[in-house]
Amino acid sequence: MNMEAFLNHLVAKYNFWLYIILMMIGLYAMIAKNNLIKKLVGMNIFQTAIILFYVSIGSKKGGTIPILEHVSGGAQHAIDPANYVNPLPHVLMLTAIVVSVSTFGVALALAIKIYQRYKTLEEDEILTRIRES
Amino acid sequence: MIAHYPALLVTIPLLAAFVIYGCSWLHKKSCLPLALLALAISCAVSIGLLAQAIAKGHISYHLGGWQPPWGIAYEVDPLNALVLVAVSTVAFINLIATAGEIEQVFSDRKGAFYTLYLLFIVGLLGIVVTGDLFNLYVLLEIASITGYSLIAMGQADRAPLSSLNYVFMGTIGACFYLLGVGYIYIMTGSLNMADVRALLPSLYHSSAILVAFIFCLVGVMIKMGFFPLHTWLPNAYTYAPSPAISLIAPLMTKVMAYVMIRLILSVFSPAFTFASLVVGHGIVWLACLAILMGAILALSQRDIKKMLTYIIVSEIGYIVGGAWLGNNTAMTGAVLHIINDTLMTFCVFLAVGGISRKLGSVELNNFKGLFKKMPFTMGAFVASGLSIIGVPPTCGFFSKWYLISGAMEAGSYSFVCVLIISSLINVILFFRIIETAFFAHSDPGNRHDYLLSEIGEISLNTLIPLLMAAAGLLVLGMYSGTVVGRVIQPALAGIL
Amino acid sequence: MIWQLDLAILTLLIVCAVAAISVKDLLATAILFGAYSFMMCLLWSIMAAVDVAFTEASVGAGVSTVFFVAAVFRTTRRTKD
Amino acid sequence: MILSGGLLLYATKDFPSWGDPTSPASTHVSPRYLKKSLEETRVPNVVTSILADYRGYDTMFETTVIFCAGVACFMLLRTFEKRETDHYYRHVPTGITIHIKGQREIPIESKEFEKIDAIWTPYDLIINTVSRFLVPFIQLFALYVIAHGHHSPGGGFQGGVILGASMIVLAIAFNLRTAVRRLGERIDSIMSALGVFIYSGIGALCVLLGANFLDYKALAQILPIDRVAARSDGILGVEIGVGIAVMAVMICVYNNVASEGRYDEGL
Repeated sequence: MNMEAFLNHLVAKYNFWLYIILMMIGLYAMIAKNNLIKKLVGMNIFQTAIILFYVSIGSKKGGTIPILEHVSGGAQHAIDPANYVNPLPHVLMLTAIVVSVSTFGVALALAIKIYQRYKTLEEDEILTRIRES
Repeated sequence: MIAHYPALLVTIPLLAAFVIYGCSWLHKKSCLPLALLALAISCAVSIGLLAQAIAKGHISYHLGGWQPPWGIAYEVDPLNALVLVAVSTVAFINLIATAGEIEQVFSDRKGAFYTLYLLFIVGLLGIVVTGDLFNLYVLLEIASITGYSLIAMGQADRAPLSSLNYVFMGTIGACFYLLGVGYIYIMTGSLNMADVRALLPSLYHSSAILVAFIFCLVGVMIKMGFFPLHTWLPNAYTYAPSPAISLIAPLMTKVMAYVMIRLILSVFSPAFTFASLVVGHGIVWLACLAILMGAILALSQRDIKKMLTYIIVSEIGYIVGGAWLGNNTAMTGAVLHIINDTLMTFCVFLAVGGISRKLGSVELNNFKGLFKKMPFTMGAFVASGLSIIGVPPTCGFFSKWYLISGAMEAGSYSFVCVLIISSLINVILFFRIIETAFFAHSDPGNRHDYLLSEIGEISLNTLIPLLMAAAGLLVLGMYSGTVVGRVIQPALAGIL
Repeated sequence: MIWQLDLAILTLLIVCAVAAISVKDLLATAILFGAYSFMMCLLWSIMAAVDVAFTEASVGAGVSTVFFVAAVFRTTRRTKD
Repeated sequence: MILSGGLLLYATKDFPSWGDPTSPASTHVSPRYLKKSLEETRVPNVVTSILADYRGYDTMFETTVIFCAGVACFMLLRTFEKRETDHYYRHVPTGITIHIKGQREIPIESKEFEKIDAIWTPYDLIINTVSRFLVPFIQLFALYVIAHGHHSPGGGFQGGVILGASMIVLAIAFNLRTAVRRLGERIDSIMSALGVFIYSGIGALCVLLGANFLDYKALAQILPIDRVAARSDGILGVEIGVGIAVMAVMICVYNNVASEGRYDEGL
């Protein structure tokens, strides 16, 4: 692949590339970080990266927001779908955002419960305490 | 009403869950009867659906009245109707058996417990019955979130941490699945399983579809606890409260295994999965490894609950291996094993739950002389143990039989060997316990053994469901020919 | 859409993400995470996903940050990494 | 991790390029929504019509997920024991803080004394006044977002979050007890269940009226409107349900997280 083709490839899909970077940041935080809250943040970044990916699927060059122009009274005129961005991924992602905030809430509740018991949020400290007891 | 069965199956427990949560703030006593009623109805509906599915072959229900690629559809075929019956029956029996413990242990938050219990079932039933890839993700999250919180209510020391680890792993799994669905969507533009299946053949060469398949598969495998990705499972299941774990342990992993089979059969066709994909053999090898490692790790545990969780890991290996051998017999074995394993895991966890409630802990040493004290509970435990080993009259034998003959057919002798070895290890595992419980004499000087002399059989409303489940193992074993002939074979006939 | 703006937001997004997971104070993580969500919200409104952006603004940048701060208040700000 | 990143990069090479209007994702299923939404549901905001009607079943479970989170937070954190700590009161006219040790309390909470969370809690007239002034407007805006979801971005979910946020503002600016006094725990929990119940209840009502689950056009039999308007009204009904549920759950999660489940003092 020559340089120009590569650059074209890069520019044409830069959103897809960036979501991969974000996702890897999130995944790295989930795997490598020791603090439970940090892991949680990584999890959220991971989820939003996927949401970004879906929204990127939906976007169209020259497309406007998916709210149809209409006149009251019901006079219909033809609607060209190419003028509006794809609404379906947006709907899916509303659901995904809700799911991610729910998971976040439950995970925070769990983190508080862990803190009440061990007085720390560092995973290695908790594990040593478990081993000691 | 019969036409609405697929919707009623899921929505009756759903509506009941909301009513129960409302009731828990107004009139606490009505929670349990409502939950039992809802599960009984949903159990009856699932049996009705199975009958319909056998008669008609395939039922499709359009939610909101919209045609499938645009709206969401529920697809019922004999295969998933069978899984539905297993899920709803286990949920119903488990609630009867553990209601006493729930009322006692969670007395100040039992309404919330029943609500989460029912929503967990809603999630699982929906996962099995849905015909839409994204709907599956949402339902998966319902089942997971309720599962996390039910598990976290267990042992105060360890349960929250193991549950939080489960949250992390579970979320990665669900996100991978979602990502896979996104890749399918970007390539085909559809989310409906049947529609995707129709659109895919022209895209089989595409790397995006390959990656989509891998991500969906990895996501589902994390959720089901397949061997290298099982790390969350043992701790989460060991420290969970026993009424929740006899529900979650049998159902969650098996339903996810069913999702994998469904992805293979009705989204990516077997032709793509087994022919154009080279990973098939690799996954069978991984399954062998899963079975062996599960068995070996189980052998090294002293805590019975933890041992059982590793047995689950090993059983998942059976199902995955069977599904990936890629022939009709092995697939039959895998599906049959989902049903059988649901029942036997349920039975064994219920027995252990009952014992741990009486004894306080389930270390192997504490089982000394237990046969004399709780003959019926231990009887049920032995029955499920024999079934996990695969002794002929019990159902475990038949699914292993199909798996072994399928492996022979596929020429995968290593899988055959591994199955036999793991059965032998299971023999050691269970006979070790049975021996301790039957022959070892308790020492009256020991404080624990003194406690043991005080206890008796577990209460009747736990014992009767337990014995029913144990009898179910035998009945299912005897009728497994019927199940295979009337339900599984017709469903697989056109596909594999 | 304006690609310069798009690129600037994407850069800030990655900066916020990296900063959120690397600062050694959980309260700062909470705020940076809020900023990250807000950048995400801007990006989506550029991509014409207004409903998603609205939801992210109210949920991601709003309520989840509040939950986060509340949880940090109830636990600890200290972190080793 | 690197493996999965590599796989993802490998897969992007087969993707249709970004923003391509002829990609399968934009040509297979979604054009029908754009073309038929107005005609079939009379909702110009296509996202709302898909969310609450075409894929309404997903949204019902989405609301259920939120409800699960609320119940889970209650289940995990709520404790009914009282905290064994000291109490602080402030004498409002003078600003003097009184520290009472042990479990004793000031017998009658008179207008002059105000219970506060900790010794450092400042009394800030500006914040209190401004937030008290702002809350009704936030709530009004939230109701607008819920009701106007058919025509503009927004809907039950966003509106519900904003409604919840208005109560959270109250809890932060004053204290948790003030907010809980306005909306008690019992009412809040019942509302969270009620909201989701409205959604699935409308779906079940459609079954009782002989249509499929969530097929709002069946509502035309009991409402004096035609089938298309019934769809539009059905969407409004479920949006209201979603709004109530989401508001109640947000407040429930905040209260539990901020007070560690004790409901005595917050952020």
